[in-house]
Amino acid sequence: MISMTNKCMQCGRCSAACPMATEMDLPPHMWVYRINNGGQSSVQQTEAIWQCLSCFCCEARCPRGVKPAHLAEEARGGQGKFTNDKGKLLENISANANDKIPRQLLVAALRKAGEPCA
Amino acid sequence: MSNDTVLKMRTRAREMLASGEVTQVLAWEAGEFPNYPAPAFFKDENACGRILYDRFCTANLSKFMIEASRNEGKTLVFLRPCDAYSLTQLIKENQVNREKAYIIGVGCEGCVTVYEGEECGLLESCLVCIKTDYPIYDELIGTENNPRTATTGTERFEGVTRVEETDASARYGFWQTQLSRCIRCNACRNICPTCHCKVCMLDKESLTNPPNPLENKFFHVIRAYHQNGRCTDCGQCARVCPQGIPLQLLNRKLIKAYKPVEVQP
Amino acid sequence: MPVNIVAFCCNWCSYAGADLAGTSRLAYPSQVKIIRVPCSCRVDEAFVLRAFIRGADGVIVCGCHLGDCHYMTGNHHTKQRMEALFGLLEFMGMERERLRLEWISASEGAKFADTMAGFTAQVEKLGKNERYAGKCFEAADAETTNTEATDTETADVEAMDVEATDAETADTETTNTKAAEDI
Amino acid sequence: MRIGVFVCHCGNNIKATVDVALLAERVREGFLWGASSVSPSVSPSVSPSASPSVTSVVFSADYMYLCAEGGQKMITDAITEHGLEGVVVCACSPRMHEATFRKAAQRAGLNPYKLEIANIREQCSWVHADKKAATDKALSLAKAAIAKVKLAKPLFPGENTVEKRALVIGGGIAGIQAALDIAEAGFAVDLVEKTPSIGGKMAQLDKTFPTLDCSACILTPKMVEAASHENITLHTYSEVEKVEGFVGSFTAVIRKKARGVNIKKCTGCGDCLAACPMKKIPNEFESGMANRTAIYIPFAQAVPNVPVIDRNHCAYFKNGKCKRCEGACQPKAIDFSQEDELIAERYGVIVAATGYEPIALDAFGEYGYHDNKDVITSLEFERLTNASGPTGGKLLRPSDGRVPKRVTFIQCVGSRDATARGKPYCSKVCCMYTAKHAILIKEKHPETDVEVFYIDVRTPGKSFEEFYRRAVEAYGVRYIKGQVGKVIGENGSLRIQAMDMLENGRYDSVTDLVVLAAAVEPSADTKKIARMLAAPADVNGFLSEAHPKLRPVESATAGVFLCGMANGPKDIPETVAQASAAACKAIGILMKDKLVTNPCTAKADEDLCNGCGLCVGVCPYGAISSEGGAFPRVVCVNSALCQGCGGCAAACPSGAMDLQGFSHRQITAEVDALCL
Repeated sequence: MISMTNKCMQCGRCSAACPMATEMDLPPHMWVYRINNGGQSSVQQTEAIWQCLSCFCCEARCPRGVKPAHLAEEARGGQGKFTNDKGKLLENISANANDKIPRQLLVAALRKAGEPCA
Repeated sequence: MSNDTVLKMRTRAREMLASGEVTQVLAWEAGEFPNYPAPAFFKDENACGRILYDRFCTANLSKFMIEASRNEGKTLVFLRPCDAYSLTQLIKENQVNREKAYIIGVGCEGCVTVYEGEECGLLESCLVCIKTDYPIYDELIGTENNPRTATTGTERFEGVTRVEETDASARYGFWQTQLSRCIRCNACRNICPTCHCKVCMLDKESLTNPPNPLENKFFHVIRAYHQNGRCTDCGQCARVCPQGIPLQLLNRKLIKAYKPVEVQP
Repeated sequence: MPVNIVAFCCNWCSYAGADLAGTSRLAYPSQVKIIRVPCSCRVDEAFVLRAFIRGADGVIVCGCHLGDCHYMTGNHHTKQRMEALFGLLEFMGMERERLRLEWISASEGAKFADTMAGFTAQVEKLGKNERYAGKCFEAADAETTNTEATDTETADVEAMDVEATDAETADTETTNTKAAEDI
Repeated sequence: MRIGVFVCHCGNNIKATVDVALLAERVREGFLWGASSVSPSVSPSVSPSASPSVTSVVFSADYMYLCAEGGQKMITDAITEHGLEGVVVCACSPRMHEATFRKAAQRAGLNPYKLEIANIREQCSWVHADKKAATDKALSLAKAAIAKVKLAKPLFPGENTVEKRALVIGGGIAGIQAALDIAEAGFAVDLVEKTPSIGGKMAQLDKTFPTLDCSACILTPKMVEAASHENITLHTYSEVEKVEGFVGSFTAVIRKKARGVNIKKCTGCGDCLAACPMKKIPNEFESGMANRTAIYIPFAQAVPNVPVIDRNHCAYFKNGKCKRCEGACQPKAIDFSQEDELIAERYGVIVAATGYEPIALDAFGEYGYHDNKDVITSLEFERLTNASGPTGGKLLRPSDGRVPKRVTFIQCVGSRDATARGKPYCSKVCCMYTAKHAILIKEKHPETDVEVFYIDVRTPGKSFEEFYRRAVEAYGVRYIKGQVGKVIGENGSLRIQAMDMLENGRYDSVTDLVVLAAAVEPSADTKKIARMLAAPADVNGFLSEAHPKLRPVESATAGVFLCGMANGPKDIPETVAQASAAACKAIGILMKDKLVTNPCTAKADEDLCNGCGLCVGVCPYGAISSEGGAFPRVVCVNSALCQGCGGCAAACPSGAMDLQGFSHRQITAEVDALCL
């Protein structure tokens, strides 16, 4: 994945399009920049990669074909860490799913629970 | 190929020779061996008695028209449907002068192969024959029994697809054995109507030394490829091959895969 | 033994594409050797077969994209001819992967380099061409008379040399410029 | 035959991966042609005189820069000194210096076609890193070139007349400038323009950077000059349909589409425009921001100032009623019966100035271009600020006609985009015209806030940077390094969701007008015209120049010249410069009465040809005809028409037809040498 990050020209469209960018401590274009410069480890400490909703808006907008969402997913290392408000690890996500939860959130949760679907 | 067709052919030949409309007649006559008639030119009427036409007349007369149309006067020629297709190709390639040919299409019910004088079944090209009309003629004799009754419905490209379906090494094996039997007698090239180059590029005197299988393969690739888009599938090459190599498969493969050059605007 | 690839490239598009691959320093295997022809329609079936006889293991014919040919319709004829020839060779047992027809434009340097690398790998997988290789269409008689020639390679080309000199001197005599030893 | 081989170092380009000295030696080794002695020295080494019948490399040398003065002198000296009958130059691509080296050989008295090039730079040293492999390959390529030159026959170019007339396709500033320059040199020019008036995109512009002089003021005089120049024939509302032939004798068919108005009678008074009932047709010239009638003149200063009937919208042509325009026309210039007219004409040269289009923005939904009237492209903005535009030059929002309090510019919309929906290249002119737009707004409405979202501001021209700084410093335009993620229409104004890279945070703002700097692409039928001219086009559809640095205004197809945006994104100064350059190149050919033709043409051997005619159908130029009526016929090649493609030589089964310079024997010898 690293080789792909040098295609980024830091135009900022991914962060501009990202619905969560305002809450993130490190917006998408920054973590692509960090990963490209070898800052893989520091990216793993950030909250941002967990706030990523896997909506792929960033990847649809990127003019260079960089994939920030996939980079975040790889940075998450696939360990399932998705806690509800009481900090309890939510095990069986698909069981608790009901149609009131926005589809988007479900996909993000599944991806973060270490069950990457696509 | 009934008897009265032959009689009509003879009378017609005599008439045209007598009237001077044609200076010579190209037809078949009895050959050296029984049931093995040979093409022949007839210059005067009383020789026309020897004109012969039966199911053993397998030779394609159109190639002889190349030199026939070079001397003065018209030539009367009797053509079966497959020969007529060959002649149209020769005319298209400026080898035969249409004005110098008086063409009579003769009815054809398919010719037979002969092995040591014994008749043994239809020629391969007649088995799969689809040519029942005459693309070019001035007159027709005995063609009312066309379309030929002897069609056997074997699909023309069946042999080709059978070889195509085997894998590369099997195909290689097949042609390796077939073509290693080739003795390079050039019969296939000399009989082929569209093989009429003045000096054939394969005509190098050093080729007559003992042929090796690789040389045979390239000889036949080139011979077949040079008829790409020109071969009228008359089947003569396979018929005359003394070694019985299924040469028509090569030409039919090219015909089957043939796509004309379409130039988009 | 590394495989040997002969590439016929048309001067206006694929040869220029090869040059662009060069100026952009896009490496591709050195077994690929390029022959420049004015147009892809100049490639004769004799050249393709000659390459295999002389030891090539893969032949690739490159031309302009259909419609972009500098000579208007040249590549349409190439397409018809090469597809027929490749189909016939495949029908006679040659591995189809040894033959390739590609349209590469003057601005597709990367495509040229990738195509050559891909084709070389494809031919390497097949290995040396045994089925359609070996001595053939030799001017056998010329070899015997040419005693002082030392190694076979020289003899082989000497034969051609003798053939060429007499062609040059005897222009009128109908030696066939496409004579057998040319194929 | 005595052959000389010269190996070029090309500075380090070849020497780096090809052992040039070893190559110069090995080409002389006896493995090929009996040259026995090998003297391992860098200096040119000479072998004892070889017997005439055996071909041998009698001279070989390597040199730092063969194409330079010294290198060429070494070749000419060696030819005379050693009586060389064939020369092989192992250097860069023949497409670069084949002509140079062949001229050098000619100076030394050797027929230029007895010199062949082995391409050991672009196709060897630059693409193979391993030194041994590169040297072996270079040797193999050298052997092939030696084999080819051994069988080369001397060739003498023929001649062909030059039609003293030029065809310029495209009536924008590029076409106008080229036509004027050629006409000034005294040659007749046909200027063909697809739309009803010449002027092209430049006529739509308001001001031009960096001097802010008004586009119409500098363009219209040139348009009038072109229209009135005695050597220029104007074909407006016309398209080129077919082009045949080659440099010096092209024939082109021009379709003059029926205007419905007789140009000679019409005085341009405009009464018919007022009379026309169809008033609601979007005017292409105003980029759809204003309407026009069915019978219309595209813009006020149109040249020719004669209306055109738009047959798709004219009531008469659609349902045969209404002839109001005819009624209103005193000079009776309206003529419904007018038909398309086909003009066939012969030309010596052709200049392609087909111009550009902004890309369609359908794939860029995030900017809401199609949903909000106040999201416009830069070309539409040009019409807004243009005095002759739909709002008379007042900056008013297309939605409610109010003056915008804030205007947002978004750069690189579709440009610098390697994905399928955009263009990989930079469109070169947007940064400058956006700075211009910003200054124009600030001049008229200093209180309006102007912000520009950019990736990089590129100002690569004379006084471009100063112009951009003036926009920032003197006019207070805010440049934000970052991009816009979404533009959402909200109760009459537009909300921008963007990223400010330097603040490293979200930047949200509400604005009144958004201007998108859309990427440029070649105009609609550039591909069709490229096909017609058999001129190559690149992956993005722009017409390719023969050499990016050394021959920027010539197409690879001889006699075809390129200028303006047809060849790639460029601004007006460069376009005009290219137009004059293309004109100068064209004049270079038109001045000549005779053109040297390519001698590498096909030739039929009468003894072998039996007139089968398989070659006749292959020739795209109809250069092959069969001589003599009766049998046996033989074909013959008209070397004036033959362009040397070689299709006939490959089609001939007996090898009777051969291509000089690329004969059967030569290419077969190359194949042999490459496979040894």
